[in-house]
Amino acid sequence: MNALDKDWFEDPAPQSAPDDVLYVDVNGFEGPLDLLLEMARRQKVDLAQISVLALAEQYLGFIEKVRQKRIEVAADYLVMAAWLAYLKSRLMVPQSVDDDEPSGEMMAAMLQFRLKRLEAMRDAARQLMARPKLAQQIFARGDGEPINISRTQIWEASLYELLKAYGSIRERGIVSDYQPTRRSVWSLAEARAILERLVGTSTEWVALDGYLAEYLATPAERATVLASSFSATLELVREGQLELRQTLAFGPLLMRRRQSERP
Amino acid sequence: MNDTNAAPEPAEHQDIRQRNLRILEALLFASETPLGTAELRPFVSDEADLDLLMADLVAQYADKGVNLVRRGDKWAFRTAEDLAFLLRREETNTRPLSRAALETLSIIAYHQPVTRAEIEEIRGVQTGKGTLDTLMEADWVRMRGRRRTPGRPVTYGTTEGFLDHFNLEALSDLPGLEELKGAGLLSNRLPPDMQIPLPFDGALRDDEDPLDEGDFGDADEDE
Amino acid sequence: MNDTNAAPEPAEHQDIRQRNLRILEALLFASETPLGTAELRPFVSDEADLDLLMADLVAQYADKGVNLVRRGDKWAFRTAEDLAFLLRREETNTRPLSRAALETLSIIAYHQPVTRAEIEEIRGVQTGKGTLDTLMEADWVRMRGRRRTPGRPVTYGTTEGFLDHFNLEALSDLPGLEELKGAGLLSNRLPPDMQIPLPFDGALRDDEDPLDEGDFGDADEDE
Repeated sequence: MNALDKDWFEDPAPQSAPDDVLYVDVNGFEGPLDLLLEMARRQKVDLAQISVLALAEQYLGFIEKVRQKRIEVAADYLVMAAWLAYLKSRLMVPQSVDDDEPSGEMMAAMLQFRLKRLEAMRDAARQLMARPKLAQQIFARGDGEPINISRTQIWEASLYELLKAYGSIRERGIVSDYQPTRRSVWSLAEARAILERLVGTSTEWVALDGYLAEYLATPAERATVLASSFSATLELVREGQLELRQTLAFGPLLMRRRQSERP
Repeated sequence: MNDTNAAPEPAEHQDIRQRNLRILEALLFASETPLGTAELRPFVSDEADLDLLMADLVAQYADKGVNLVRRGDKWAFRTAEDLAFLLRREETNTRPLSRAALETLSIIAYHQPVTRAEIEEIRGVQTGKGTLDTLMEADWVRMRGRRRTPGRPVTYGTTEGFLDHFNLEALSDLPGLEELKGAGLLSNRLPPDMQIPLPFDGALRDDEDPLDEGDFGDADEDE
Repeated sequence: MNDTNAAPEPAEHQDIRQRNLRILEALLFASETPLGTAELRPFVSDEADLDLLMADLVAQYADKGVNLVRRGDKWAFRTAEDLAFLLRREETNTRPLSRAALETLSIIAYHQPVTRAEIEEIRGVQTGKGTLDTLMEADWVRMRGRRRTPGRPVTYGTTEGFLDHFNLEALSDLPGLEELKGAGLLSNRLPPDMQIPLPFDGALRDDEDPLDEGDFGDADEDE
């Protein structure tokens, strides 16, 4: 944490460390987008000029190595890998006319946008922290004159403190020494959470069942991953959150976030 | 002393003087205690006459709502004496609510109507006499009635003052389980059967009797 | 309009005005936290134009070592920004914010009102327990309301404490805001088809509900 904080305030000069550092440092990244941003920076060009295809390949190669070395990475990294594999296929295969899935170029632009936005927010945070701050460079009256005399005791408590107190009491009673069990079956809830992250707020069609299974599960788990994510998809459709379509038998299942009140 | 020669001098002087005055102002304003020559000296220019500068500042603030006053051989900003009434309303002796009181209040809010024994069971510790008193004095908690069980314990609930203070339109505005989790106030590793009750502040429930006549005033002796 | 008749009027006016200014000065000087109309209004004369008085005070203090600054809808005296280098204090016992918390804070500041899911979408990673918690505890972030979309997620925004801490008069002072807006980076989507929203800390928006009813319904469903 300290190393990160320190890093935060320094100019994020591209580190010229060898690629191997990345493999060791997975845990130092704040998620897949952070990792992608770092990889993009290593292309040493403006974010608007990066080659998204090269970036996708680099990321997929990275995930591949990580998996070969049997290093555990969080599911988020694999979700991103699935998406990038899909993006890569869209970029490389020419698009047929009646295909209304998002074009590879659209998806690449979206990724570029997200990278730029994340970088911009980091930059904003840096600028914010560089401002003169209260009680550090700017000061309030040091010896404020309290209002006194009359006798009413006023108790201070905020809703936040109240809720926090309640949360801590309710947690106090819970025995906390349980061992998380290793799962070999995907629960519906898990599948659902991952699907929701995968589809995100995008309203474009995404076809993913294949990539999902490939990137999120060991071969032994594929059946349960497919079954669970399919059921979760149906559940989300039933709730009106997703739209689902399949153009031919055994063809890819396409889904997207349901578009509300849009023509 | 030639006027034409001296002209540029005072202008520069004036700048330095102005700067010294601003620095003194800021230091005295931000300081938690009155400051004397020893503390102020290092911040103004070497050749500055501190006494003169202070006299100037004192004069500048003489007619303002805030005056620069001497305290022994130190200075401090103080509200002008004729405006002291502004600071003499009620003793906003604001004190943060103790942890025990916060916990008790939150349990009453979520679990009402609730008895003292039930509060103690949830908190896992006894509730001191002063805690409920404090909450009732703050007009956040009231005695609602008596539970129709052996011993007829008093039931507690929240007041309108509670809603008002915490800026809630109704008790149903209190966040539920998922919201508490979402805000990081509850961990995600809770037992699946964990429930958060629906608070009730309506009229008396089926299992509640009205308070007895003698209840008012001896809140703590009922148990 | 006769000058000789009008003469006593302005003089009296001037006295009242002077008194109002002194009262505002005293109240704002005495307080360590910013004060708003609600706190100030009761102490000035009924017909006084508070905004005009405040503008006058701001101007009076513009060149001093202590300035009167705006913090959202409130005002406070603060040491002048250009004296920061003199007054700089070491950051004692303030724990530096984690990188995740900093990022989350800037996203909330620039994208507010924003839901947790939107924060996670921008960061590309889930928000750990404790991150929002820390920011709310520092009194920089608050729950604003609920977005009127399925699931009615809580929307987050910044507080007045945030403005005060980072020395901002209003959200429009956020560094780089215009460039970010111009680059379309305050939007949730690719820019061309979208009008670009600006951070907003006013009352609830059209697509926001107050923090309220339905909370318990949601929670029960999830249990």
